[in-house]
Amino acid sequence: MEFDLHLHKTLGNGNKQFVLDVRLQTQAQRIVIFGESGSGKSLSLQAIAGLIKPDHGHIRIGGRTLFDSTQACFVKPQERGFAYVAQDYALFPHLNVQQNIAFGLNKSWRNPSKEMQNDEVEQWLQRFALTDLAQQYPHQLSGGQKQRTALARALITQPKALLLDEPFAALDTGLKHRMREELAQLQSALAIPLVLISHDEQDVKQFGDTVLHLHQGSNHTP
Amino acid sequence: MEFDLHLHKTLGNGNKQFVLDVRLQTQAQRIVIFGESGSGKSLSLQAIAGLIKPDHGHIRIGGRTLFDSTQACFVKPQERGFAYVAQDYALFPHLNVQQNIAFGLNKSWRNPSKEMQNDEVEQWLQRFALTDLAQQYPHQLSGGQKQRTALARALITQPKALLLDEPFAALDTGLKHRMREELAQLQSALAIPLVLISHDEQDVKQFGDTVLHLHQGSNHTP
Amino acid sequence: GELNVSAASSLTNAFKDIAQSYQHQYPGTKLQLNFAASGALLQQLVKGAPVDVLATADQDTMDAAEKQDLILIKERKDFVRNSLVLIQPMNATIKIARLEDLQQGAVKRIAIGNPASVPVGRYAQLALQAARVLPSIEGKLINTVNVRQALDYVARDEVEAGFVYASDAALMLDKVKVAAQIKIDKTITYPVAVTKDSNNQIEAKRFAQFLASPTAQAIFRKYGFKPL
Amino acid sequence: MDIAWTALLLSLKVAGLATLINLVLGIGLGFWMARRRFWGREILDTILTLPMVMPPTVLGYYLLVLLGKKSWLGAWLYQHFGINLIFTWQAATIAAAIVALPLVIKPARAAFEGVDSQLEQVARTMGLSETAVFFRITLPLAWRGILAGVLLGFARALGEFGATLMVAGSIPGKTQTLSIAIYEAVQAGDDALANTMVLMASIVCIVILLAAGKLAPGRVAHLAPK
Amino acid sequence: MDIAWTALLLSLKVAGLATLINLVLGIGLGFWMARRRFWGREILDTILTLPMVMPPTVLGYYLLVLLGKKSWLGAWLYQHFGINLIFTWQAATIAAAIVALPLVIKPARAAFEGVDSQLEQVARTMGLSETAVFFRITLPLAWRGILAGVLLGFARALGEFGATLMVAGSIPGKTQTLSIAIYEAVQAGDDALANTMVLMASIVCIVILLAAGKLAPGRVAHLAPK
Ligand SMILES: Nc1ncnc2c1ncn2[C@@H]1O[C@H](COP(=O)(O)OP(=O)(O)OP(=O)(O)O)[C@@H](O)[C@H]1O
Ligand SMILES: Nc1ncnc2c1ncn2[C@@H]1O[C@H](COP(=O)(O)OP(=O)(O)OP(=O)(O)O)[C@@H](O)[C@H]1O
Ligand code: MOO
Ligand SMILES: [Mg+2]
Ligand SMILES: [Mg+2]
Repeated sequence: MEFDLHLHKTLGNGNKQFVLDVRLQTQAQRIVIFGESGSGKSLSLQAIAGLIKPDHGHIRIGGRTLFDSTQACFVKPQERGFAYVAQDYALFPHLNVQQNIAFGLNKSWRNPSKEMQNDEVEQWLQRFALTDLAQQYPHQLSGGQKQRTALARALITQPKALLLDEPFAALDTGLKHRMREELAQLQSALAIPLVLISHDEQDVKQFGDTVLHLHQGSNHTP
Repeated sequence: MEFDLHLHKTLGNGNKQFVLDVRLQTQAQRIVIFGESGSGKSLSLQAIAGLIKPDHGHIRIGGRTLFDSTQACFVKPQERGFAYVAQDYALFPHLNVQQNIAFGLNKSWRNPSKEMQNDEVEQWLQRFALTDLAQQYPHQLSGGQKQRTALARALITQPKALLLDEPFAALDTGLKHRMREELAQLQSALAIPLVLISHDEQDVKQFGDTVLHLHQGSNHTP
Repeated sequence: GELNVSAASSLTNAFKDIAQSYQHQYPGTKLQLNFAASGALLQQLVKGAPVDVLATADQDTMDAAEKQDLILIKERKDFVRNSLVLIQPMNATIKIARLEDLQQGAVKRIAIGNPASVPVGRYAQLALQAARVLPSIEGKLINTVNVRQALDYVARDEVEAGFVYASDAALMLDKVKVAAQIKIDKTITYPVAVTKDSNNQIEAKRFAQFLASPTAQAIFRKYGFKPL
Repeated sequence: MDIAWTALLLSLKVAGLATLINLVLGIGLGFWMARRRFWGREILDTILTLPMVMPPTVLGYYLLVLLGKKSWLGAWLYQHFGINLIFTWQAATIAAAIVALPLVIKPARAAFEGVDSQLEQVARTMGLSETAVFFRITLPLAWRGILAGVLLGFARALGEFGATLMVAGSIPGKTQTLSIAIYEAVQAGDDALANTMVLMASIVCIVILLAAGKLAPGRVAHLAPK
Repeated sequence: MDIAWTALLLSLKVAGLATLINLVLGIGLGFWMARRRFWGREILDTILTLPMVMPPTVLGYYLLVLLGKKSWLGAWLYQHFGINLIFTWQAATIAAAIVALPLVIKPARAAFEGVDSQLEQVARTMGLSETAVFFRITLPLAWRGILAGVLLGFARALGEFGATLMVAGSIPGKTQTLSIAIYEAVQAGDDALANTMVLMASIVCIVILLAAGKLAPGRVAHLAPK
């Protein structure tokens, strides 16, 4: 089983609560999470990334157990080795584009230097048409440039899985197409699990081996 | 002439510069700005909103001069009376959804209260399916919910023009459709100028009486 | 009326008692006591503080006030005497009876008011010079900014000996013992004066005179001061 | 003990008023230095820190020079209004305010600089005046950092005694603040009284700081582990 | 003037070392209080502010009680290591550090609380250890606020004299810091010397603060008027 998920989490307090309750078992390596705004897509992805801890349930990906409430098992995000791209990019404001992209390459206590030179980073800059912007800081970027930087930063780390929250939403049609191809190639080259959140039919077509359709926090009628 | 724009602005320092140079004259009331990522769409919109001041050129909308470098005229954003929705929403983090939406209703020194009651706000909450979330803070919202809040906050002020930066990018197809209709209705009811940035063909079709097509900061070959 | 009295810190306890007796005797007067180091009192006065009566712990400070024409020379007089003593921590085993004894190796540190600014330190320095021991013990001296700091060091056993006034030693007889009375050429007297700017000179004079009264002198004795 | 209570009340009055003054001055100057770029801004910032570097007694001495009847300011005040500030609680307040001011300005400036200017811009597009933007966006978002400085300033004002002693003297019931009373008790060898008053000052301070701490919003949660 | 230079060098040594200690302690405690929720956190925060409320002289008096030969700590140090801290520049450093610590902790805590936790989360997903996240994300983003506090603390340490005087004495060339020298000059009525030294202290402080200010990144521009 590639994905074996059972996520249960209650959020919010008192007057207004949101209940996330997602179950999924599939052999597919590529999942698209689909659903209306506020249905719990981002929360599900954060749970898989280890950024939020479900109240109960389990998360098993590629046979590896990352979370299991019955065994009090919770693998920390740093040990999951997943590439996660947040919906609002979450670029590091004190680092320029190439530093952001190179961020995950070393795990030491120091950030890559401003003028760093690194072949891998160069490649990603080129692939995502960011070469000219290597020295710019996040607040000097356009929406789409931010998004591409965030994507490159996640993909460069040779992750064990890709978790992408609407990674093409801010891109124009041409770029969207190009990035989609890049992603498809990378995923099939690495043969790693991919979870993609998208509102775009095209993404569903291309990556949706399994589509997880959420509605008000759940993909099944309780 | 509804729109008469000439925006010229150089950004960045030394090694990497971005030159914005946009010219447009049109009788149309609704413009869509279209173009690849990083082509200067958001910058153009910010210039129209008065958030950045072009180095030279002029901005005339509906016969009113908002900026003219030859006359040293620059109308401040507070006096333009335009509704502006930023690409990254820019919700006020210390205010909940209904406070955010009600923000522009009074210009006093005090923010609307947390438990405020206001018919107009109620209406917009309902229209944008946010009623349940009225008491939540921005960090407790999904991407699409944030976007709708930002949109409601801008539209409620009975503006003299609408300046929207990819206002539907984070919405699912259903909502996108619904919001598009709402916007179209509002715009035609108020009969005010509308400038919309979008990558979506559908938006271009619906709102693009004139399409401003940007490429590397410019809509014309210099 | 109101009377502002600036008095040296070493007079704090005695003056508070005296003020009570005074107000008891002259109910019409309200005394406002202001305590600080004599030097600080002078600075306040120089800069125009509304002071009626000034009482310092040494003649030098009062001389300076006189030189700057701040006080009525006629109304300046000494009202009490103090004496210099050498003290040791209560349970000290080192024998010190004379200034020369400070030269022994066991005495490593001696607390003394900074002669540049603290009168008691100046007196001690005079005594050490007269006894010709100053050069040999100079390295042992710990300067303090007021007499109380010296007393405190002795009381806490941080120094082997210290120079203070008899009136200070009297405050802490449970922690320090008087090793020797130090005789010096000068007498240590406290002067009081009425200020020129006082707009209540009659009452100010009355208070200054009261300090010489038997009532006041009894209080001074209680706190370890000596009569003139 | 009566002395202690009187001194405590006076201390609260002096420190409270000084804090109020510093709240206004600190927010004003902090905001101004955060937003206006002018020649010598950093130098001004540094000069405003100088009251911290001087021993308070020395600062008090300079204040005495400035406010005393012999100075032109003091003389002017005296001639026109019959005011002599020396030996008054007002002088104590001025001293406490000056000593504590740097503690308020620096954190306030840092807090203002941390506010995302895009939010202010958006508020402007909604027709809010600069003042309204300040009170509705800038100040609330900077408030946590400002409050940290203001509380430090209050504590400092409460503890101040060097400069106060110099300009206000130590007149029981009139200018003898708790700090000065504590100092004098220690000087007079009355350790028991000193300890009691230190305890009093500490408790009062703890209570006030705890209460004031409630005025700060909690940490914005974002994605904090849920 | 020789006195002044010696005193200045000593002051710089004492204040510099105290600031270094406070940098570590302040960042550590500030971070801890910003991130761990434990019972009594706010109370601890307030108690750590108390050194500000006490007149420094009184604080020095308590320090003397704590470090002196008669205390168990002082006695233990003396018996086992032959160390007597009183009258040493190390004691002056401890005094300066304690007096300035609250100035570092509070702003540091506020700064840490202002860091967007989502950024830390994202860094964690990239496999960085907690320590690496701290040094690469949290600290750089909080740095501006921390620096404000550290600079205030340095200024305070440089100006400290009440507590220092009590525990370190005023031994020229050994424990007589510039502040103490200034104080004594004022007390001795040597205004000229005092003014010179105040000027010296001010200039040194201005230079150091200006230089240190360069360590802070500029305001993040966002949409700041371009
Ligand atoms: N901290 C929180 N407290 C309370 N409710 C929350 C919190 N965080 C998220 N929610 C709610 O959880 C729901 C799901 O949020 P989520 O971000 O997963 O939506 P989404 O499916 O990603 O939507 P979108 O497409 O708009 O991004 C939303 O209704 C949101 O309001
Ligand atoms: N402060 C700045 N300094 C330098 N360059 C900047 C700055 N702000 C924006 N730019 C550059 O200006 C260009 C246009 O930015 P803009 O945000 O207008 O793009 P956009 O058309 O909105 O793109 P997107 O669709 O990706 O949002 C980008 O290349 C960006 O890098
Ligand atoms: O009484 Mo004094 O003036 O502190 O020696
Ligand atoms: Mg989402
Ligand atoms: Mg854009």
